[in-house]
Amino acid sequence: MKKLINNPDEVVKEMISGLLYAYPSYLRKLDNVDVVVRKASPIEGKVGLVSGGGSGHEPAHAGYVGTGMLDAACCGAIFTSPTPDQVYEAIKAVDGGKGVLLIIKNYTGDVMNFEMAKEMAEMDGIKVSEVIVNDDVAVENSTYTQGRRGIAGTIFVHKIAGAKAEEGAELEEVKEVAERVINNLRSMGMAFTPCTVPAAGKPSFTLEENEIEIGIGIHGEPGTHREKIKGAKEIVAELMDRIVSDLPYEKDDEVALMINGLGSTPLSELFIANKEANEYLMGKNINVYKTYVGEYMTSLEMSGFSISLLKLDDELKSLLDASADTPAFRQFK
Amino acid sequence: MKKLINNPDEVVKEMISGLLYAYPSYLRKLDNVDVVVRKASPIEGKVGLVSGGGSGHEPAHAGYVGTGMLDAACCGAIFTSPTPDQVYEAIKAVDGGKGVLLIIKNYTGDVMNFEMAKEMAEMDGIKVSEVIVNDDVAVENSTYTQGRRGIAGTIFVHKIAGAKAEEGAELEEVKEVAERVINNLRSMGMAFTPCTVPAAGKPSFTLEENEIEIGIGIHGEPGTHREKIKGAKEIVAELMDRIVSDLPYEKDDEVALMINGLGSTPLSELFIANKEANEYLMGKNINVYKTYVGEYMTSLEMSGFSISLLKLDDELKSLLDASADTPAFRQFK
Amino acid sequence: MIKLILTINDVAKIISNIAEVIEENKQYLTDLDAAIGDADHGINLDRGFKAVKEKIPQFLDKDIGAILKNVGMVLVSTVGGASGPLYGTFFMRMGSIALGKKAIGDNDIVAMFEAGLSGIKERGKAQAGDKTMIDAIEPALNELKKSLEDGLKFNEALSIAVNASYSGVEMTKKIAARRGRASYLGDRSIGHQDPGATSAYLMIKTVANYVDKLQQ
Amino acid sequence: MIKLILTINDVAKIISNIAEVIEENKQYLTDLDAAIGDADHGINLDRGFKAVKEKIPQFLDKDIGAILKNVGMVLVSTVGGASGPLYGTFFMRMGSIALGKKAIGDNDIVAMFEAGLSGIKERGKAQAGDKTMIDAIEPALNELKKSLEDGLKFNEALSIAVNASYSGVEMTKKIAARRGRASYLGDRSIGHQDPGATSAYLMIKTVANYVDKLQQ
Ligand SMILES: Nc1ncnc2c1ncn2[C@@H]1O[C@H](COP(=O)(O)OP(=O)(O)O)[C@@H](O)[C@H]1O
Ligand SMILES: Nc1ncnc2c1ncn2[C@@H]1O[C@H](COP(=O)(O)OP(=O)(O)O)[C@@H](O)[C@H]1O
Ligand SMILES: [Mg+2]
Ligand SMILES: [Mg+2]
Ligand SMILES: [Mg+2]
Ligand SMILES: [Mg+2]
Repeated sequence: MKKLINNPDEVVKEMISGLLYAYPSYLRKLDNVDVVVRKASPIEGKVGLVSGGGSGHEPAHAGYVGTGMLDAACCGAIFTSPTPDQVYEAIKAVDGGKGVLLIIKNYTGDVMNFEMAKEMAEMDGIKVSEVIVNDDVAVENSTYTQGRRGIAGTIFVHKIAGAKAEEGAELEEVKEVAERVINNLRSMGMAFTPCTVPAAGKPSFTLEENEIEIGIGIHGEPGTHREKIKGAKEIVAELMDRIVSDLPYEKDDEVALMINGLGSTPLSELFIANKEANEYLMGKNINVYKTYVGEYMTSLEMSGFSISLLKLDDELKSLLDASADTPAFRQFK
Repeated sequence: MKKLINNPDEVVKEMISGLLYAYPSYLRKLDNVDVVVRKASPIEGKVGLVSGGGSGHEPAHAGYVGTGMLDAACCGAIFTSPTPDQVYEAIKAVDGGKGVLLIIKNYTGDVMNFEMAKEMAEMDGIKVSEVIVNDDVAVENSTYTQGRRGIAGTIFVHKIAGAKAEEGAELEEVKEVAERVINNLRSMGMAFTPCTVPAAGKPSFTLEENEIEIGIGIHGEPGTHREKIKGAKEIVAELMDRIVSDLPYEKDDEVALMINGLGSTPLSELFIANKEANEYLMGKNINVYKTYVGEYMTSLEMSGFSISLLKLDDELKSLLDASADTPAFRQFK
Repeated sequence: MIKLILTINDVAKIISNIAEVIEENKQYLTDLDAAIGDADHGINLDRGFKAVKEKIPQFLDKDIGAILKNVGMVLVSTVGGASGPLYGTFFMRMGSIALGKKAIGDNDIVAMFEAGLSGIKERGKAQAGDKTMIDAIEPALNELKKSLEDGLKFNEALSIAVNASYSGVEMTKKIAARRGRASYLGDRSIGHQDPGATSAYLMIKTVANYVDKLQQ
Repeated sequence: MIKLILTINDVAKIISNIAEVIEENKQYLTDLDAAIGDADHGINLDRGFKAVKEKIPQFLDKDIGAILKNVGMVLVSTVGGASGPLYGTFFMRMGSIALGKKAIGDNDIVAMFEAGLSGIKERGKAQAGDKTMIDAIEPALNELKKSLEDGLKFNEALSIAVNASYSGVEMTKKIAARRGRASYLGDRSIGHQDPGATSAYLMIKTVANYVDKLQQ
């Protein structure tokens, strides 16, 4: 294991410390818990947005704390959901009187820990709502299972719900728009190489030199199946076929597209995937309204990427276009 | 070789195509040459800034084309300087009547190709100046050699010269400020793992599982020496010792700091390096005015990072703080 | 027949034995999780039980219920992931049964075990056969109750329960996960042993070993 | 003694032979560059000479000077890197000596070679001993001139030049680079053969092989 770290057990603490050195005007950390909040929290008269999850997905989620997106990010251990007391402290720190929305990715651990915190905060009289993001179409959605996972599409929830909250909307309205995003959001990813959790010290799985893993999650969990390596065009088409048919996205739909790098896939390759994704969608007469290419939700140094598609309506478009100023997501009208 | 590409020979073309799909409001491409320019080029009454180099360093340099930074980026083949005709076309496309500044990284190939283009454009009556960035202290600077290389510190030249040009300054003034940046700029990098040029199909060097390469360049060129792997704090101190003593940076200096990921080092680890870098500088009473952490100039999927330090004066500070809006660098006052 | 009695000291000792067993099996549990999860189960539990071990001395002046509740709360606030709230709930529910008690006997232990298991089921909404820790806990509880009804000594009954738990763990290899992270793998999870069931088995076995020494 | 005469067709054939040799050695040159540079020298030249080969038919109605100038321009605009402008300049300068000529003889060839080399030196500001292509070109030129003065046939002189070029390539292994990307390595570049010197040697040898067939 070759990592730029000091001690596997201190990765999260030291990372947060380095984050605060880099963005002192954006962020502060709560005492005693690994929670990063907006410098000015709580913001009076604004619904607070809290997300988070295991660490190792940087810039998610702390990188999205700032104007027009999140108010707090709870940083769990690497690939491990944060604990209820972290989330509870986050809720208390960002409640500006209008209540708090939890944006949870659909993992057993995340859901249980966030919900325990919600119960704790509600006992304090804070209004708390939650939405559960489950954009990953690689995973079957059935009542007998856990349901689909939440992956990179979550950033669209942060962005759009964040813009709505920034406008001064009520908790119910922010929740409604977040759910609208989730309902219109689908994603899927693949990997060329695995990643190594620092405390584990070795890769979470192995792939042959000519093998790829389709339907990978963002925690080094194995995907749905393995295949022989193939070209960018074929890989994009395989993921897109699954994504597009799932909602389904249809002719003349307007969509936002995200090509998300999982860690060590060069930006140049993500742009090649973006070319293929745009051309695939053109072929189906689906209109790309806006494109995001970059590392939005990573899986340590995994090599691979995911595609997310969000079907837009007029309100979603205008919220997506709204200004945002956070360490990792900046956009100005 | 596992890459998200279609064909090693089409990487640059397809990458540019994907870049344009992502940023249609920022960028356009010149006909027949791999040159990306600002959508609105040429901008009347503004000095044009042209940079570029081999591809494989994304987001450098096309990601920095936009308001407050570059007007054009010439994209060479992977790790290969662009050709004179590319640079010549770029100069012609961005000259708004006030002349053009070439920002060249100090590599034999880059310097020769850019200077051939400069001669061609001057024959057309265009005023062209150049600055040569040579921030890499890993390489000895002597009259008997090529001189130091240009690496990630180049982004500071783009940012600050770009802000100066955006203000409407004259070519001489923009050149002067760019040179001031270069004179106060030092960088050094290291690698954990090599990278693979798509057309070569195999890594450009090999490192043992417990070895690191100090003083690495951004083209998979070997560095100055190899060492046993060590902790982030020690690695940062080794690079910093070299950087700080080179200028030298002194007590009470104000500096901009960049922690630049070379490709597959996770952002979480770059933040750990940032923590160490900030604490190192504190120990020397050097004040960090502004910090940049991210992938600014990569080396395909190399794992490793570089540190850049820029000593600031009042004008450099205000130019560094100026707004910029490009695909890969966004900052708003 | 001498009935089993566990004092505050016994409970504290058992918990610290569990912490040791988890530490010894940290890598093993993590490797199991790597195959069908995210390679952190051993790391998670070890982090939690290390914190528990550190805090245990502070709880020794309390009753058994309070001790277990505190153990649960420490687990909840240090483990994270799926296993944190689940094991945390397990210990907290056990604690609520033992509230105020300075010593516990056979019946208490069975009741606590029962309350802990239903806590896990409520929190995680899983059932036996979903390939989770429940597959190691429920058969153990069932066998324990049955053996005690059959008149076996507690340590004997517990040893049968350990065997049932072990079979439960073995059984998880044959089924596909329907809850937790492994469920994303669908049928690809078949053939792999559930890490949470394994850690639950290890804990039950640790209790049994302790009781066995006490009762023999 | 029959003097050597190269026609337009000969020149075109030699250039296309060089393109083939570069293609054959693409991997080899790239591997050499990987050791002390950035692993692209073979790729760069192959890209350039492929473009040259494609364009050659368009130049055949021109004179030798124009052909070589065009070859140089194609190399400059397709190779990039350090070797693009250097080899490009080499061919363009050779072309300027042969401007207007439909055939070239011994003296022309020597003069062209000389002009090409000084072009490389002007453009790259390197000298013999800096571990560059110059170390394969300059000794070859010197030996060629000397052998012709000694009255050797052109093919014989050229064969001696090829040997000198080869020794120059071998010599690059013993010295540290002072120009180009390899110079960043300082003394670590010692022990490695310069890729540009190697490609220059391969080109000179290709010319010699052609001339040899012609003159024997
Ligand atoms: N809903 C659930 N009910 C009961 N146990 C569960 C449930 N979900 C997961 N588990 C257990 O948790 C274990 C995984 O724990 P751990 O790896 O620590 O958490 P995570 O999956 O969040 O990384 C699984 O092996 C399984 O036994
Ligand atoms: N200044 C120079 N003068 C002459 N030859 C040079 C000079 N710099 C580099 N070279 C030659 O160029 C070769 C490298 O070419 P290439 O790999 O194509 O370019 P780059 O170094 O830009 O990747 C070196 O091996 C060396 O022979
Ligand atoms: Mg986990
Ligand atoms: Mg090169
Ligand atoms: Mg796990
Ligand atoms: Mg090279």
